[in-house]
Amino acid sequence: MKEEIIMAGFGGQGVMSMGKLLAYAGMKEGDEVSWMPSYGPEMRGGTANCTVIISSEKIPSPLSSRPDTVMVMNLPSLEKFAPMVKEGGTILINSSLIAKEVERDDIEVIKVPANEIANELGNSRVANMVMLGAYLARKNIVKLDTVKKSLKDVLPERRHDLIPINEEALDRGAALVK
Amino acid sequence: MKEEIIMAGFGGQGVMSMGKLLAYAGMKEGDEVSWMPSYGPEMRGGTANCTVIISSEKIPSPLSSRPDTVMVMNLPSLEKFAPMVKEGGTILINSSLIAKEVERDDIEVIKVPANEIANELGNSRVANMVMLGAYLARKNIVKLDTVKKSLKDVLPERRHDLIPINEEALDRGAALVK
Amino acid sequence: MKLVAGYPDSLTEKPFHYCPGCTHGIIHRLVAEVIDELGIREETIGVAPVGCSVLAYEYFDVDMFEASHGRAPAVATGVKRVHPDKIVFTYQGDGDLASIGTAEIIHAANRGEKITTIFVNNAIYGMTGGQMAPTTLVGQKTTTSPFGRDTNTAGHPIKISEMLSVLDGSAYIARVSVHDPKHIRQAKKAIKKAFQVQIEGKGFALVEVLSACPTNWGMAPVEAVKWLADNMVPTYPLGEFKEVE
Amino acid sequence: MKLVAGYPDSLTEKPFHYCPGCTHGIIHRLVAEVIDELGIREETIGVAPVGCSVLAYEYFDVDMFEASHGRAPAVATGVKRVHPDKIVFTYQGDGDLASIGTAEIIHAANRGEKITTIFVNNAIYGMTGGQMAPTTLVGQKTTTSPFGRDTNTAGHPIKISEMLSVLDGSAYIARVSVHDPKHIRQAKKAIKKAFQVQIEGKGFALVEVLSACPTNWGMAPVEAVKWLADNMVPTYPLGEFKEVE
Amino acid sequence: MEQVKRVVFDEERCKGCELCTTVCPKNIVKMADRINSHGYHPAEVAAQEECISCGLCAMICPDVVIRVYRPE
Amino acid sequence: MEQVKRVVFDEERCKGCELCTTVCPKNIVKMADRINSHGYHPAEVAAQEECISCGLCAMICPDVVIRVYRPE
Amino acid sequence: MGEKILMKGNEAIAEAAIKAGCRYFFGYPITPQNALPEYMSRRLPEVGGVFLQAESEVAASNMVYGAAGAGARVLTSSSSPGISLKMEGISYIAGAELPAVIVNMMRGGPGLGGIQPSQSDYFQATKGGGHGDYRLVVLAPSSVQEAVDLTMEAFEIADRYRNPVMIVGDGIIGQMMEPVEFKKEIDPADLPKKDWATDGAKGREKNVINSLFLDPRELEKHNLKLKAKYDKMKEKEVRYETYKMDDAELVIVAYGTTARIALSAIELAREKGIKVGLIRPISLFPFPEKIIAEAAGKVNSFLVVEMSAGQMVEDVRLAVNGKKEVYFYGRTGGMVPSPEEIVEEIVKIGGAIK
Amino acid sequence: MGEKILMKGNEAIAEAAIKAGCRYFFGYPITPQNALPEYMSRRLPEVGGVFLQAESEVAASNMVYGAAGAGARVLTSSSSPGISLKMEGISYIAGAELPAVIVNMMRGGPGLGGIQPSQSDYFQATKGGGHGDYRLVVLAPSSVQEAVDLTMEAFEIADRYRNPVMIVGDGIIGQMMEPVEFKKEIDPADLPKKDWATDGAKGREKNVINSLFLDPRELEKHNLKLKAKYDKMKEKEVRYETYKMDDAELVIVAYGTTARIALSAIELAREKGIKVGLIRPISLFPFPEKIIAEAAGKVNSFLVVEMSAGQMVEDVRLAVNGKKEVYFYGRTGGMVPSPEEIVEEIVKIGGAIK
Ligand SMILES: Cc1ncc(C[n+]2csc(CCOP(=O)(O)OP(=O)(O)O)c2C)c(N)n1
Ligand SMILES: Cc1ncc(C[n+]2csc(CCOP(=O)(O)OP(=O)(O)O)c2C)c(N)n1
Ligand code: SF4
Ligand code: SF4
Ligand code: SF4
Ligand code: SF4
Repeated sequence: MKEEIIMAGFGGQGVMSMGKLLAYAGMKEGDEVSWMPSYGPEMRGGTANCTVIISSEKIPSPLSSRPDTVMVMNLPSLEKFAPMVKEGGTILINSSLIAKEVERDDIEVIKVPANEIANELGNSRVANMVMLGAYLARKNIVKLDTVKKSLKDVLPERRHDLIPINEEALDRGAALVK
Repeated sequence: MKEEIIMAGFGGQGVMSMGKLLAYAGMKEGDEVSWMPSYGPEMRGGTANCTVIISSEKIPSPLSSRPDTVMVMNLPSLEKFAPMVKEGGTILINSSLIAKEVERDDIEVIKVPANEIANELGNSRVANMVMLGAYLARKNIVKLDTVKKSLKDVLPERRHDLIPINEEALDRGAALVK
Repeated sequence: MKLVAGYPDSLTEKPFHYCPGCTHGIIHRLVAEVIDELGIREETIGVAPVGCSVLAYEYFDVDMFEASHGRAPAVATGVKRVHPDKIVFTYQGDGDLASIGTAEIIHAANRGEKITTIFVNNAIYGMTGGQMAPTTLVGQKTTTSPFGRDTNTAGHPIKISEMLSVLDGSAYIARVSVHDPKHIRQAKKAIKKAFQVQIEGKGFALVEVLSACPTNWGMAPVEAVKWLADNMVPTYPLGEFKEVE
Repeated sequence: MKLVAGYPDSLTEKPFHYCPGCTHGIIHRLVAEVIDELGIREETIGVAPVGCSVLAYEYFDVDMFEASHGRAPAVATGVKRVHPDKIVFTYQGDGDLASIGTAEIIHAANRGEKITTIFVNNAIYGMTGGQMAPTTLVGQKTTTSPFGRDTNTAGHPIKISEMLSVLDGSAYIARVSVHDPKHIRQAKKAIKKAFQVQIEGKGFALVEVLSACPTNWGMAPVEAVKWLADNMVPTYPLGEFKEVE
Repeated sequence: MEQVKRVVFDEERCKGCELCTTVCPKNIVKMADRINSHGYHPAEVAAQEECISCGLCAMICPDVVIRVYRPE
Repeated sequence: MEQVKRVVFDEERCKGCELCTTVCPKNIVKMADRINSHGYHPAEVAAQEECISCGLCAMICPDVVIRVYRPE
Repeated sequence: MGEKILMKGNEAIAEAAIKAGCRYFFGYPITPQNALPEYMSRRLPEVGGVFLQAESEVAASNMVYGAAGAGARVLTSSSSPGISLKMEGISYIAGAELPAVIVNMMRGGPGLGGIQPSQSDYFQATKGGGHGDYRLVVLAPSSVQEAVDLTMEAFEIADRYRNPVMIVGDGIIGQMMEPVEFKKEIDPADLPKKDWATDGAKGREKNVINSLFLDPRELEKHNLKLKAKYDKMKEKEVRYETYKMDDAELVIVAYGTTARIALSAIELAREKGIKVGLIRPISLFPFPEKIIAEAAGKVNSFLVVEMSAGQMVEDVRLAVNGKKEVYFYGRTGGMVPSPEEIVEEIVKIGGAIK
Repeated sequence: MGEKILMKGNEAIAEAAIKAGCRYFFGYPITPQNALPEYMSRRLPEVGGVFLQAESEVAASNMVYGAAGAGARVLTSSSSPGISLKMEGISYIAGAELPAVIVNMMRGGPGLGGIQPSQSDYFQATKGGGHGDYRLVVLAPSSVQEAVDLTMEAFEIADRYRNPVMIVGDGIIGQMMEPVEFKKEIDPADLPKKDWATDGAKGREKNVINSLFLDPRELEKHNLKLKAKYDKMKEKEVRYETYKMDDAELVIVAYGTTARIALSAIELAREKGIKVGLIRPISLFPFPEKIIAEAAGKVNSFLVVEMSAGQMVEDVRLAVNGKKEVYFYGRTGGMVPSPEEIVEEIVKIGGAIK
């Protein structure tokens, strides 16, 4: 098993921590994992993305030029990463913010109204977890449960009160594709 | 023709300028010349020496490990350089300050009471010129006359009043070995 | 209608890359306005630092250098010596000028190098993500003083303007702030003087401008300028420290 | 008979390589005497500069470093942070401290680094053969200011003690001279204080010692100390600039 | 037409820092609800007629967004 | 025997700088005619009995040549 | 210990240093290694150590000189322009034979350049960017775990030889997270005392830390001593890894990040039926020339892949010594080669081999 | 002009710079090159130029950056430790493509080392002691006259390529006197105007002197442009001299001072009947690899002689590429090899050849 995932969005949409959480959970399950952030110029603003690789064997390149899965939280990310998805791969789209359709028919497209659901839950910042939940349900790389259990290790102590809402968001996302 | 000469003495005995004068005169006569000073540590005191090479052809190394001629103005220099003189070469010794004999019989030894003569002339600082005069008379590398004519180019303007005494010193040295 | 506040000629059209509310932008505009008002755009050569204002060379519409970190005064010296009749300025942050570039600014000042320095003191390293600067306030938390600046191990905020004023070569030294319009107006006056001093060949001129870094201070811009007024100004007294006639 | 003036324990037996009449020798002896008197020979770590006193590590009979040119305060900082309970001093010339090492001395002082610096100001680069220093007097001829130091291109003699006194981290700053016994006695007092300040953990301490370089000034030693008294002392006022209680 | 306005915002340059809103003596500089292409809520002055052309908003704007005119 | 002297010169260290000769209140420190092995004329005090053990010569000597004693 | 933690390379190196008994860090901020000093600024005070942000890289390298000479295990880190500023200091540290560990998270150059990953400081690291004949042991991890292991080893090597050790990485190694395990932890109090260090000459002869030898005979003697040390390193400290060399017809030589990418390229190439292997130098100095020379007797050709305009390729060519063709593929300025590009190169060479 | 004058190398280089139209010197004192700045401090004011003693080598290199960017011909000089401090600045000068001439009168290292002649900064000069993929043109005169000629040429090359040029020598080249002739004199006013330089954007678009490219694609493009320039140098700027290569069985490769000594050794060896020739690289970068590769087809073996622990020998081995044995003889720390020692080495190799 080897899964290469790219997650992308605006800075602030939580793509980095979504990636860390996934990688952490993978590690917990005994897989080899790597998490690689894009690191911007010594300057402000713009988009952020990270690459997570989860594998049963040692990971060669921590970068991915043909990811199995891409999750995009905003439009610029869609445009940048949709063309890269491996044939037969999957793209998850934050349909709350992205109206545009994917112009490829060789990949699976999953639309996740992440912000809407997050807003329903009362905190727009958990849109990333909705997305991750959907991903976890679709691909059997890491167990949803392991991800939930990882929350307390990955979130800083002072954010632990947010664990329940994060769990809920993961579930809601998962429910979308189940 | 190629002549390698090392001149050595205490700092202040004028061995550097004696070498420059010789090299300059050589150049004036159309020879290839080089003048290479020892350059001390970034520190004070001690002895000084320079190597002059005069040749009808391009000069390979500007250093000399087997000089044709050595002129020593003080005892430490004798001890350092006497062993280096080429077989059949010449050593000129400032006998005013060096009592010690040279322990080699394969080289020519010329004793020059340089300081005594210089003092007779009324300026102990021209001992170097006495030495040089002796050398020029012994070896026909550069003409005494050219050296004399070079004095005005090598001495800074403000020292031009010393030209006559320098010339006299050169003559007295030359007279010694003629 | 008459234009009361416009877009200076000495700025290119390029939007600044600075964070929202970063007062580097104000200072850029002031410098550009002064260059406009003195009519020296085509005589001026600027030197950008390494720091958030590294891209200053894209914003000022004058001949520009991008210098290595901290060495802008040395670069400016090289330029000024070649073109003594041109106006040369450096624009530097506090990491750039007060830390790595300490020797260069002090010796440019001491030589009385006829250049103008705009010294943007925001008490932090902006570009690299909020590390402690030598100008960081006592107790201020940064990414490399996570427990707050401790004077016992890191010393006190360094007083550049005061220090440079001691040197014979400095002709004009002032400290200003840009936290409100009144102070911005004063800042502009000081910057203008600092260029005039150069034009008149009097010697080295520096204006230390207290500036906000909302991003690395972890504050909203409005909060940041308030913090500037409330905390930095008391630590760094404003005023003209030196003015040679 | 009682020994009134002897050979300090904290000096090795090695004769100094300094030129005849070079007052580096006096300053060495004073430092050694102070170390003896404070009984800290076995607690002291010294840092030699690059300059005529580069071989100071052969003369002081304490643990020593030979630092790179100008960086002795940084080296001393490294040492002191590892051994906060030891006494660390640097011995530096004016090229070393006031030129290439400007940033290092200023930041050591600003951090309040608990070290002692003996700053030997002889207004010239001795070791390299008499080039201009930032401390060279106005009009003074050196091998790189052959027409005399011109303030228009080379600025004025830099006032290190005055500048360092501005910084909050400096605890003791004094300027002394060694041109006659009276001043030598004062110099020793200041040096002693500068070590005591460190022992008491008060902060950074520096003593600027005006010193003669007969060789590169082109003077006989007796003439040189006179020149020191007549020319350097007026340019560089003696005294204690700062003393933190 | 534009020129009847006293305060003109180059909206695309605005980063929504709100500094201008704090200095207006007439308190008429407000943040708009809309978003510019960089994702910022731009500042605006609806009540142009209340503007006294003091220029303070422009003075403090870090992004040279604002032009201010005074009737001649 | 040595110890009857008040001023003792480590002659081989002396560089003949003459500084010591300028500070002696009794004016008894003089340069010797002889030369030490480094080529310097060393300083000396012949009139030991005139020495008042003030230590000034030692104080100014840059080469730690001089030891001064005072009778107890 | 023993437990796996997910950590960034920069932070993992910092923690590894602490686990190796390092309690002193002197550095100056620069992207992309800031997470390292920042981590140190939080952690060192917890373990009774000292974090000091120096006024510059020049000062930092001299603080390292001081702390190392004082007997401590000490770390500094920077990135390309900052490392250039440390060149004089590093030459002094090597000249005075002081143990210290220096991290260079290389970025694109020259000049201010950029901040993206690069390997264009290879020459500077391995041949001596500073003056004089000195060498650093240069270690190039290609995973976060290896960064941890090599950092801990670096301190041992530094002490063993009294020589600075440099760890080279790039923004990828520095910023990526991978699971790591800290296999041991050293209490600095347990480290053997360095009897040459300066800590006050109490009841012993004084110690001197120095690189000055005014007499050229002495300085030559010193240089010969250094050379003997470097020769010993060449004998004992060579580190490398090989992959699928048994049947390889073409061998890629790559280090650090690039070697990871090469592994992906090898997968792809082998899928295409091209037998490609990898030699991954882990120590860049001493360079694993023997294994390369041996390989030269077996494989058809070499492909050196670097994020530079071609630097390590010279060492590979020196090792191959004309026996086989050595090809080069490089990306510069922060561009990272993709596995696909490398395969394309391999295919091209394949054509050349036939 | 045309007249022969007896001059020290250091002063001759200074005068040559002035004759080449250089009016700006920024430097910091260090042995053994002090005569150069000292000469400049006297001469430059006479010709309306500027001599400025910088506060440090770091500052000096950045003043050079400023003056070069401002369009002037500018010189700086130093010796080994000082050159190390200039590494960041030199990388910037190369990165921003500025013409400038840098003199390194090498001394024994590492660290403070000593002040006697050395060639142990070869790697630093030719491979880039600073960060990033940049190259200097490196010229190594072996006589005072050649120092003059190469200095004048250095300014031309620097302007032609917008690239810094380094002249390397040592205390022997710097302090020895030989007769020199200045063959021409350039009035700076006659030099073509540099339209990229900063002198106030009067009636034109502004000029920017810069080495920052935040987008790695841009920075790679910049690096490729630089590489193309370096490749062109390799094609056009190779300089070397050969001596008695016609019948040589063994060839010495040596540069600068060492090449002069090698000439003496060749005399001695030929007296003994050993046919020895010399290849003397004059440009160390670009390195004269072709002539060496050609020689590898003819001679029996190579002997590289350097005042270092072995640096240029790597470039020679790369050029020879395994075709013949390359021997090395080096002295370090300021020791100068004697002709006799070299002959001894030759005799030893002679034994090896048979
Ligand atoms: C030699 C070198 N060291 C360090 C850096 C990294 N660096 C870039 S900007 C900067 C400091 C920026 O802070 P400051 O000067 O205060 O300016 P600001 O960003 O706050 O405006 C540093 C350390 C560098 N580019 N070069
Ligand atoms: C990096 C570096 N730059 C320059 C030098 C050369 N250098 C040696 S000592 C010295 C200056 C000495 O002057 P100062 O510090 O005033 O001490 P003094 O010799 O007068 O006691 C210089 C420039 C060096 N060794 N290293
Ligand atoms: S990081 Fe700070 S200084 Fe830099 S642009 Fe942002 S607010 Fe301004
Ligand atoms: S050169 Fe000057 S400072 Fe150096 S030892 Fe001689 S007199 Fe003293
Ligand atoms: S100050 Fe400028 S950037 Fe900030 S909100 Fe107002 S108009 Fe926008
Ligand atoms: S002061 Fe010292 S060195 Fe000088 S003459 Fe007197 S005894 Fe000799």
